[in-house]
Parts: sequence; structure tokens; C-alpha cells
Amino acid sequence: MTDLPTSSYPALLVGLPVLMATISLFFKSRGNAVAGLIGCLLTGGLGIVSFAEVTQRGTLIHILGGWKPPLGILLRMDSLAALFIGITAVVGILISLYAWWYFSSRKVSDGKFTLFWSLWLFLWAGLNGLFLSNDLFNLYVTIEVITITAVALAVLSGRTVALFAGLRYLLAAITGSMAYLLGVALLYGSTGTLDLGLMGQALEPGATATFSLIIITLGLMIKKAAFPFHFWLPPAHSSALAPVSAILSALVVKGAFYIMLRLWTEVFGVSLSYAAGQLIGFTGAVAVIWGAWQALLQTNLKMLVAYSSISQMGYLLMAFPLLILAPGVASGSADWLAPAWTGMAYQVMAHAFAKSSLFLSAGIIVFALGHDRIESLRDLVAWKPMTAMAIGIAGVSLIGLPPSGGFMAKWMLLKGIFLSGQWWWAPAVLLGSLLTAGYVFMLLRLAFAPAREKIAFRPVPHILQVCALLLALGSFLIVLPSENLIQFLGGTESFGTGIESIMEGGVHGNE
Amino acid sequence: MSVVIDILMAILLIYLALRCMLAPELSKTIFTFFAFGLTLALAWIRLEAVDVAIAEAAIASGFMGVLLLDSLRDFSYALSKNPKNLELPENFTIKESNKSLLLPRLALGIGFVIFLLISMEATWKTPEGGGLTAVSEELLPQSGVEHPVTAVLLNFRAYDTWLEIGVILMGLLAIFAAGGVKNYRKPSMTAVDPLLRQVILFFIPVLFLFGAFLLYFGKTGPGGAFQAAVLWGSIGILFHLGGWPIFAMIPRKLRQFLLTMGLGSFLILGFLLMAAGGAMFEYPPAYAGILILIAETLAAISIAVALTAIYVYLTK
Amino acid sequence: MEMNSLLLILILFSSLVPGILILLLHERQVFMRSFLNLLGAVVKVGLVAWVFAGYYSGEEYVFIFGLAPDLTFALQVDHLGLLFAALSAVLWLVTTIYAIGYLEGGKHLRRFFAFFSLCVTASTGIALSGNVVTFFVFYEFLTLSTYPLVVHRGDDIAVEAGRTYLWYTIGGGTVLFLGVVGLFVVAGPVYFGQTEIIANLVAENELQLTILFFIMLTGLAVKAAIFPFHGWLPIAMVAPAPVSALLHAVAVVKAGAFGIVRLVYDVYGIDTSEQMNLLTPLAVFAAFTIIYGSLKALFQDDFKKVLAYSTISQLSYIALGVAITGVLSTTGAVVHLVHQGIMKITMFFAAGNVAETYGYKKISQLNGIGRRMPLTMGAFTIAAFGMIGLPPIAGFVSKWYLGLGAIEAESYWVVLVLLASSAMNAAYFLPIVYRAWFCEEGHEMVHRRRPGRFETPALLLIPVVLTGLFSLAAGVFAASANSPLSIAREIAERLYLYLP
Amino acid sequence: METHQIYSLTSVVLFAIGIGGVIMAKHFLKKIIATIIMGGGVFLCFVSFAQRDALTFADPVPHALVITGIVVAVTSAAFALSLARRIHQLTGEKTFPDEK
Repeated sequence: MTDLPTSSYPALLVGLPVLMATISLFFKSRGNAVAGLIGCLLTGGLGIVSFAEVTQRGTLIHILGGWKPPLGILLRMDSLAALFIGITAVVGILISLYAWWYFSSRKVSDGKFTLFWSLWLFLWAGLNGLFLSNDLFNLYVTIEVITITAVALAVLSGRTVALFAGLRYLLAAITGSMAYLLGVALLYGSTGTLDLGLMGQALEPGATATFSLIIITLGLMIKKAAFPFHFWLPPAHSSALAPVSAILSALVVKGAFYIMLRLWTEVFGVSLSYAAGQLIGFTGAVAVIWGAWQALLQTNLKMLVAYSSISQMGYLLMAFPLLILAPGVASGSADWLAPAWTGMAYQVMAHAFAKSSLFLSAGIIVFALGHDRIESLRDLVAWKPMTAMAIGIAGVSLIGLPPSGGFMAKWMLLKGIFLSGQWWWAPAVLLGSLLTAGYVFMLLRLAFAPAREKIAFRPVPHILQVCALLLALGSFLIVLPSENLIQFLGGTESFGTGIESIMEGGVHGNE
Repeated sequence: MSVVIDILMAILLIYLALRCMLAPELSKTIFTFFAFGLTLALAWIRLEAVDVAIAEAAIASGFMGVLLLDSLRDFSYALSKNPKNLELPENFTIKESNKSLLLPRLALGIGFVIFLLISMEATWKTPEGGGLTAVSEELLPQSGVEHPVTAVLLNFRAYDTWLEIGVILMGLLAIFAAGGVKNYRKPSMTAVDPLLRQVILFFIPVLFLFGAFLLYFGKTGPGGAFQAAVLWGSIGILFHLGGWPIFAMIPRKLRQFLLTMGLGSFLILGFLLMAAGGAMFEYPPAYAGILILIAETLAAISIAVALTAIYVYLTK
Repeated sequence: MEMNSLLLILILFSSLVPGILILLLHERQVFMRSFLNLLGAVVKVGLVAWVFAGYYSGEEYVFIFGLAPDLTFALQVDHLGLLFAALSAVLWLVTTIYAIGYLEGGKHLRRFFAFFSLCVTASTGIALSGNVVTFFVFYEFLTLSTYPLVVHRGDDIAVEAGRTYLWYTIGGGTVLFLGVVGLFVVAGPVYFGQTEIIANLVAENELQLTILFFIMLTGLAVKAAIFPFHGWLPIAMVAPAPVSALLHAVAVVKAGAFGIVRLVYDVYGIDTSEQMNLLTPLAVFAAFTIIYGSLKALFQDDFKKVLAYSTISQLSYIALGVAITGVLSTTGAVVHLVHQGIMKITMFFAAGNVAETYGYKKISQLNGIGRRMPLTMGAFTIAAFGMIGLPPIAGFVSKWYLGLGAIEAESYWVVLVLLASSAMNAAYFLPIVYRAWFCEEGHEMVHRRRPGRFETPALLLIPVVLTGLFSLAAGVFAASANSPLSIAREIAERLYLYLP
Repeated sequence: METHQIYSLTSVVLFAIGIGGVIMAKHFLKKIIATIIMGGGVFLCFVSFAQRDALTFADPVPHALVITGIVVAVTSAAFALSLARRIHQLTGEKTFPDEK
């Protein structure tokens, strides 16, 4: 694997945001925000450029310190990593622009909000580092970077609710990381390496591998708020400031999911079984339905959107049972792997765009009204048509109506489900869609309904609405290049394990 | 014989951990935690991990212990008499726990035991992966330092270490975000026991020298940036305990510089090395030793300042 | 891109682009808005006419855009699609004129006209779509773009109606989605007209294909308002008259009916469907809906509700015609797709005119209205007679063919259903006609709105007269070339060309 | 039974105690301490393998990882502590409202 083309992009993707975050620390209020925004734009631009580079040159690597694995750490930017980095870049830029106007028009940028920019940049560095990492321990460090900065951002609003939610979030996340790290310790003990690829080759099936799989999966499920470990997410995401909620729900929860995906496909091949996939898929299905149901019951917009995250993240887990082949299935014959894989990628993208747009829209409403009770959305179409439209468009993508990214995701997922013969997942997908339609149209219904009283609201900068709308549109625009994207996702050179083998043969369950 | 010691130590560790969790009073929990930390440090030594032992004793037990002790004092205040600002989220329904808790507890207990058994089986059966000892031994001469742990930390896996220095800075920012920054008041020269101040004044140069020693000899033996940083950081903490608010006395710009110096210099070094045509953190072998020492020193100063700052802002 | 592919895209864009532009306009730019709308509508009619002419002179129109390796967005022109596209385009033009007059001075018109245009885009897209996936995309797009129109009035009743509407249509869409994906997995990408794909699979996958057929049929039946999925249609009548007219006479309900026609004729194929016994349940449900809708219509007093139940009943004629095998019944079904649209839109326009001019929404208030509004009620009368099935109006033609088809297929019970339904049609339409022309005005009539020179504003009058004349013409000139009937006949003959 | 086996078995016990503490303990400080104990267990596991794999010296990689890990864990814990103290300062609460 070390003979792949090397490049400085991976190192820069982590280094640049850290540098800009450090620089922005030296400035007070306005200068801090300027430096922060410039940093965000640069980091985002770099993310997009490096994505383009990967589409041209294939997988890029960076051997840190010149020390090859197993001793050293290797950064690897393959198609999957590039995809995640690309999404983070696009969504991140728009959220940063939103944050710029959000904070500057709140006239409060002198206080703690200055911390937003450095923390967000550090978080961004952590995310990039996580997507690039090819080393189990380094993944731990990056995910801790993400946890600390994410919780810090979540409590920035300083409200008591946010503090409670933040502490709960932090404790859950630390527990999750420690569980993950215990698994890493055992894996290191059994294989003598931390490199994902090498470990995948060296790992022998047995009690240790199975236990590591379980404990790591559990730990990561806590961090990604999978059912039944979702308890911390709704309060934490809903009590944060608008741009922060968007970052947390669109990007941060994807981090733990990404690790899980990497490990399941690249390391744990030997200890996975058909049943394990079914179990994960089941928790995903429950999350889809339960999260959407809870969302329907909410009275606050941000809580609704947060529960919707739990539901939408469940779809990602539902792709896992399709990736693990039953013992008798030959590698070549599994034609559902590609749809399941691309469906998962599309769900990640569509959810990142749609959910960040929804949270930013919710932020606009809070900004204008001072609260986010769903009842107050009445007549939104008349007084904030652009925001109503953003909510509508993003909602449509969440439901999975054509021609949105969410539709692509569900289409691919359902296709994979039927091709694999695991038809029992289909009702969950559809029921989730229906319930999602339920809460999305609950919002839209109110948006069209007449106001009970005259609404007094603060004027909102136009540009905030534009950012939210652009993100919502993004969840549709990703469909246009889908042919190229799908080809890209399956086509880059990889290391024999992992994505390529997924597209070709899937992970073979033992048992 | 040594097996007996190890078994006794293991039992002691488990006992202390349990005691720590089950102690009815918070103060007992914290003191037991101290004991636990020190025992763990001894266990590290039994496992030939002197570096870890120093780090554990200094950071996990020492630094954390100081923070916990101060928090204990804070939590013992009668503040709870007048709860204010209790703004509960709407879904935080406080459940009445009238119904029997026996069943859930039983289930939890059984789950706990099962988890314990499975995890013990898994550990027991861990295959011998062989570790990376041989590789590190082979590559150690090229690393520019002689102590393998330092080589791993600052050369082989310098990237992790760099991120970790970042984590400390982020932790400090996070503590600001949690609400510390506005409430920071300069400690007044309150009545501190003169004897204490004398003791502190005596300890400060000792700590400084010992830290410098650890830093420098981290090259060849146990010790290194983190251990030195904690010792230097404790100088800052001691100053504050003695009523000298040195952290507040440093000008803001300098403080910022000191705090970011470790992370920044490491990063710039990495970028420069990249610009020179290598990978990030790829030291030219001839200069590896000196570059590592410089980076390490700057990092140690930064961490020391950051730890002091964490203490200052956290304890207020 | 080739000219011919471009034309298809342009047909869609002729309403999509005005829709988006109108959204960007200011609420007060009335002239610009109307201009864009009319321009789009005229251009669309022109383009469809162009394609129509081209298609008949042997040109091929196909547009294909690959979304994913095997997921393609495809537009293509065939007889059936063209017929539906022409219907949508012409009626859109008429309805746009009507809507400009009807809603003049109302609120949120920007939104209304924007979504109105988007909705027509969806309906044209349904007509032109070349495969199942594309059809589904536009089908869902139609749901979304009609929602704001249904709740346009914005009061609680409208919003509540919107909710019901959505639960039905989204539910139906989800079920259809399941079927479409399932079909895709079993049969791969199915283009309309490639009936051999399914035919070849029947031997192996009969059970799956049967299940999928009924799943998709259920999804389509929601929009086609076939019992028991008809509940949304009467409730959605809270929408303004032009919406009820275009959407609930043409766009939405016809999308469902058109989908059923496509499913049976162009996906499964008539002989495969027959062979698998898929059509009998459809026929039974359709027949039941015809009777049920007529019965319900008998007991309504609200003018638009009568029309709504009548729509439910009339739509199932199409489904019934599809369910009976034979050239004649197929002709009847396809031609009814057009005829029912023209006649029903006339009636909705008339109802809208009465409501807008005098504020009357109940049938019991219509005494003597014919003398006040002779042109409007004249058009209505023509349409009503057509619905009942009196010659020489459009409705007669379709019923005649349906009846002949039923006799040909020896399904005599269908003839009975048709007769019973016609009798009931007469029973609920004739009283209206009678009241309008022969009853004395019970009380002083007060204008809600100044009608101007005519009985009602010209913009409201012209469309209703036009569509009334269309209904008459479609019947009178049914035998001429290029009439809806002759096209329908051609479609039917092609379908049965290869059959034994 | 060898040294590293004793400690690696101990390590999972410590981890389990820590997990139990995080779930069962109510007071914020106890929960935070539980996370550190949990971490102690994990690190012990790492180091016991280092000792097992010793040649002329013990495996340095786990040692380095553990030092990094300790610092990260302590930083997280300090942050948790500051949140807990802030909550206490604002509301007087020492536990989560639904865990009283």
C-alpha cells in the first residue's frame, strides 16, 4: 500500500485548520472572526481541491515522518475519505458563512462566541484527520479532538440546558471512546499493529477478535447515538447555537459512523457473522422508526430536527447487514453490494446537507422569534418564504422523494435489500419514510396555516436564509453527478481489503 | 514470589476502584482515587513502564487530584440551598422511582457479570501479536534519540503527539467555553500561611530543575516532555496556591504565545519539513536529535502553561 | 444534444422556468407574472404541437440522462404520452387564463402561479416519461407541487385538507416506490413499451410480479381515486376553482389513471396481464367505484362536491376500460382520459364562475342562474349532457366504445354498470340543469364581483366557453383524423397488433 | 500465571468497574472519576501487552500510546469537571435531574 502516490494534501488538510485556529486565537472579537472565517474558507477550499485531486489521481497517501506502518502512521485519502472530506468542506463552508453573519448580527461577538471560530477549526481538523486516518490509535486521538471541541461548541450558548446536555454528551462520548480504546488495546495485543490494513490481514478469528468487535462497535454506537444509545443526542443538538447544531448533526455524528464503517469493512472481516450484521441492521431499523416517531411528538423545532437525526442515522446502519455475506454466498454473485454501498454514501451526503439546512433554518426562526416552538411556524411561508422553502426542500430530501439525494439513498438501499433477498428491511425503510413525511409536513402544514396573532419578529439578515437554502438545494444537486460519484466510490485503487473488496466481494461472515 | 506481589497489587487495585465507586461520601471517593492512582503507578513500574508511571503519578493522579480536591470543596459549598436558573429541558421528566428497582438492578448486575466474564475470556485468550518491539529496536538508531518511548512519541508517532498537544489547548478552550472565562478573577494575596509560602518557594526551583532533568534525559531514559511539563505546570499551580497569581501577571499576548507555542512550532516544523520535500515530521536523521529536543522543550513549556491555565480557570 | 431531445427538455422547461422565475418576482409584479405564465403556456402548446407534427411524420423523440449506472432519466414520445401531453398543455393554457381572472387581487399569487407552473411541468413530465423510474419521479414531484395549491387559501380548513391530501398521496407514493424498486430489482430498468421484459419473466417470477403489480396498482389507485383510496378528492375541493379544475380534472387524478394505463399496457403488457389474471380485481374495484361515486354524488348539495364525486366515478371508467381486454374498450378508456378531462374542466370552470360572480356554492341556490349566465351554464349543460352520455357530445363517444368493448369481451355486467352509472349521472346532473334554466329565481341575486360587459369577467368566460366547445367538438368530429378518438383507436390497434 | 496476564485480567475488571460507575453513580464527580478508572483499566491492558512483548526493552509503542491516552483522558475529564462545576454554580445541582 505504501507504493500509492504520496501527496501533501492529507497532511495539509489537518495542519491548515489547526494553524488557522491557532492564529485566530491571537485576535480579539472581530479579528478573531475574520481569521476564523478565512481559515474556514481556506480549509474548505483545500478540502474541495483535494477531493478533485483524488478523482484525478486515485488514492493519495502521506507517510507521516517517513515511517511506514506498522511503526509509523499513514494518512490515506481514498475515495471514501475524499467523499467525506468533500462533504465536510462544502457543508462546512456554508455553515461558516452562516455563522459569520449569525454572530456578527447578534452583536454578541465579544463574549464567548469568539471561541466558536477556533473550536470549529479544531473540530474541522479533527474531522479531516479522522477521515484520513489509517491507524486505530490515531483514530482515537482524532475522535477525542472531535468530542472535546464538539461538546465545547455545544455548551457555547451557556444555557443551563446546554450545560446539562453537554455534560451528558461528554460523559457518553468518553465512555464510548474508552470502550473503543479497550478494543484497540486487545487488537494491538493480538496483532502487533495498529494499521488498519495490516491488522485486517493479521487478525485471527477468536474470542479476542469477537470481543473487540463487540466493544468497539458498542463504543462507536454510543458516539454516533445509535439506538439504544441515542439518549444524549436530542438535548445536546437542540440546545446548541444554530450553526453548532448544524455542525454537530451534519458532520460530527458521521465521524463515529465512519470509523465503524472502516473497521467493519477493513479489519473485522474474520469475526463478522451474518447474525452480527442482522443485529446492527435491526438497531438501525428501530432507530429509523423510533426516531421519526419521537420527532412527530415534539413541540420544539430543534428537538424535532434532532430526533430526525437519530432516525436518519439509522438508515446508515441498515446498510450493514447487506454488506456481510451469508456463508454460502459466493463473492462475485452478490450484486447488491454496490447498491447498498452507494446508498449508504448517498444517505451520508443527503443527510449532511438536509440536516444542516434544517438546523440553520431553525436558527433563523429562533433568531427572529426568540424561541422555536413548532406552533410558531404558522404563516412562515408568508413572512419568511425562503426559510420555508429551505425547510421544505430539505424535508423532501429527508423523506426521500425524488429527485433528491435522499431518494437516491433510499432507492439504492431498497434495491440492495431486494437484491439480497433480505426483504424484511423494506417495511422499515418505507415506514421511516412515511413517518418522516409526517413530521416534515407537520412543519409545512403550519407554515402554510394562518397566524393566530400578529407575529413580531426581529429582522433576519437575508444571507442567513440564502445559506440555509443553498444547503437544502445541495441535497438535490448531489444527484446530478451521481453516475460519476458512484463510479468514483467504487473505482479508486485501494488496498485489497476495504472498499474495493466491498464492491467486489463483500465481507464474508464466518459461521 | 513476584507473582504473589502482582496478585496482591491486582487485588488492591480492584478493591480501591470498587471502594472509590461505592464510597458513600464524596471525600472518601476522592481520597481513595488518590490511592488508586498511586497504586496504578506502582503497577506501571511492575510492568517496566517507568515513563507511564511518572505520567500517571503526575497527571492522572497529581494534577487531576488537585482539580478534584478543589472541586470537592466547591461542591461542598452550601450553594445548593438556593438553586437558581434551574431551567430544565422539557423532556427531562423526573421519573418517580417508587416502583421496585430490584429487577432492573438484577438485570444490570447479571449483565455486568457476563460482560466481565466475556471480557476476561477475551483478554486471557489474546493471541501473541508480538508487538512492535522488534521494529522499534531496529529503527531506534535512526530516530535521533536513544530512549525508545521518546522515539515513538516524538519521532515515529509524532503526529499523535502533536494532536495531543493540540488536545490540551482545546481542553483549555473548552473550559473557557464551559463558562470559565468571564468569571476569572485575579486571586488576591489573601492570607496564605507564611510557612506554606516558604515551602512553596523551596519547592519551585527543585521542581524546575527536576523537570529540566526529565526533559533532557528523556532522550536517553524515562522522562520527556509530558512529565517535565507537568512538573513545570505544578510550579504555576504552586505559585497560585501561594497567592502569587503569576498566570495573570503574564501579559495577554505573551500568554497566548506561550499557550500556542508548542502546537504551533511543531506544526510549522512539520510544514517546513514538508516544504523541504519530505513528509510531515520527517526529520533529517542528522538533525533529528536537536530538532526533537527543541520541539520537546517548546511543547513542554506550552503544556506547563496550559496546565496552569486549566487549573487557574477551572478552580477560580 | 440533438434537436429532438432538446425539444422534450424544452417542453418541460417551458413551464419549469416560468415557475422558478415567478418565484423570484415580486408579489406586485402582476403583469410580468401573467406574461411569463401565458408565454410559457403558449410556448408549451406550440412545442407540443411541433412534436405532435414531427412524431406523425416519423421523427423519434428520446432523451436519456444516466443518473446511476442502471438508473436513467428518460423522456420519450409515443402516442399515449403525446395525447396526455397535448391535453395538459392545452388545458394549462386555458386554465392559466382562467386563473389570472379568477384570482385577480388575491394574496400570495406569486406562490400560486409558481407552483401552478411546476405542477404542469410534473404533469407533462408524467406524459413524456419513458420509463418507470422517470414516471415515478414526476409522479412524486406532482404531489409536492400541488400541495401548496391545495392549501392556498391558508385557512384551517384548507390546511387540514392539505394534510389529508398528503397522507393519501405520500402514502400512495411510498407504496408505489416499493413497487417500482421491486420491479427494478426483478426486471431491471423497464422502458415503457418493452412489455417483452415482463413477459419473459413471468414463468419464473409469477408470484413476485403479481405482488408487485398490485403494489404499484395500489400506489396509482390513490391518485386515480379508486375506492377505497378516493377519500382525499372531495376534501381537496377546498382549493380555488382553477386548481380544482386543472388538478382534479386533469393533472393529479389523470396522473393516476394514466399510470394505470401505462402499467397495464406498456409495462406488463395486455396479454401478460390477462394471462396472470391481474385485471379482474381491477375491473371489480373500478366498477364498484363508478357506482359508489355516482351514489355519493346524488346526495351532495355542494356544487363542487358533486363534481368531485362525479370525478371519482368517471375516472374509474378509464380503469374499467383498461381492465377489459379488447380494441374497443381500450379505445374507450384512452379516449375517456381526454374527454373526461375536457368535460370536467368545463364544469369546474362553470362552478367557479357561479361562485365567483354570485357567491353561490350550493346547488339549491342555482335556481334561474342560467338566465343570468347563459354562456357559462350553456357550456355546463353541454358538459353535463356529455357526462350522462348523450350524443353527439364527447362523453357519448367514450361510453359507447366502453360499452361495445364490454359486449365484445362478453362482460355483460359491465354494460349494466355503465347503464346504471349513466342513469345516476342523469339523476344528479339533470336537476342542476333544470334548476338553472327552468326554475324561477327565488331571491334577488347580488353580484359579488362586477362582471363588466358580459355575464362575468371575460377572463373567466372565455375559458369555459372554449372548453365547452371542445367537449362538443370532440364528440362531433370524433370520426375525423387526429381527433382524440382516432388517436386512441390507433393506440388500441397498435397494442393488439401482435396479439392472436 | 504470568505478570502480564494478571494485569490484563485486572485491566478489564477495572474497566468494568468504571463503566458500572459511569452508569450507576449519580454525583457528577463520581461519574468523572469513573471515566478515569475506566481509562486506567484500558491503559493497563495496553501496558500489560507491552510487557509481554518485551525483548531487550518492553514494547515502547503501547507506552507512548498510554502517555498520550492519559493526557487526552485527563483533559477530557478536566473539561467534564468544569462543566459539572459550572452547572453546580448555576443551579446547585450535583446530579442529572432524571437520575436523582
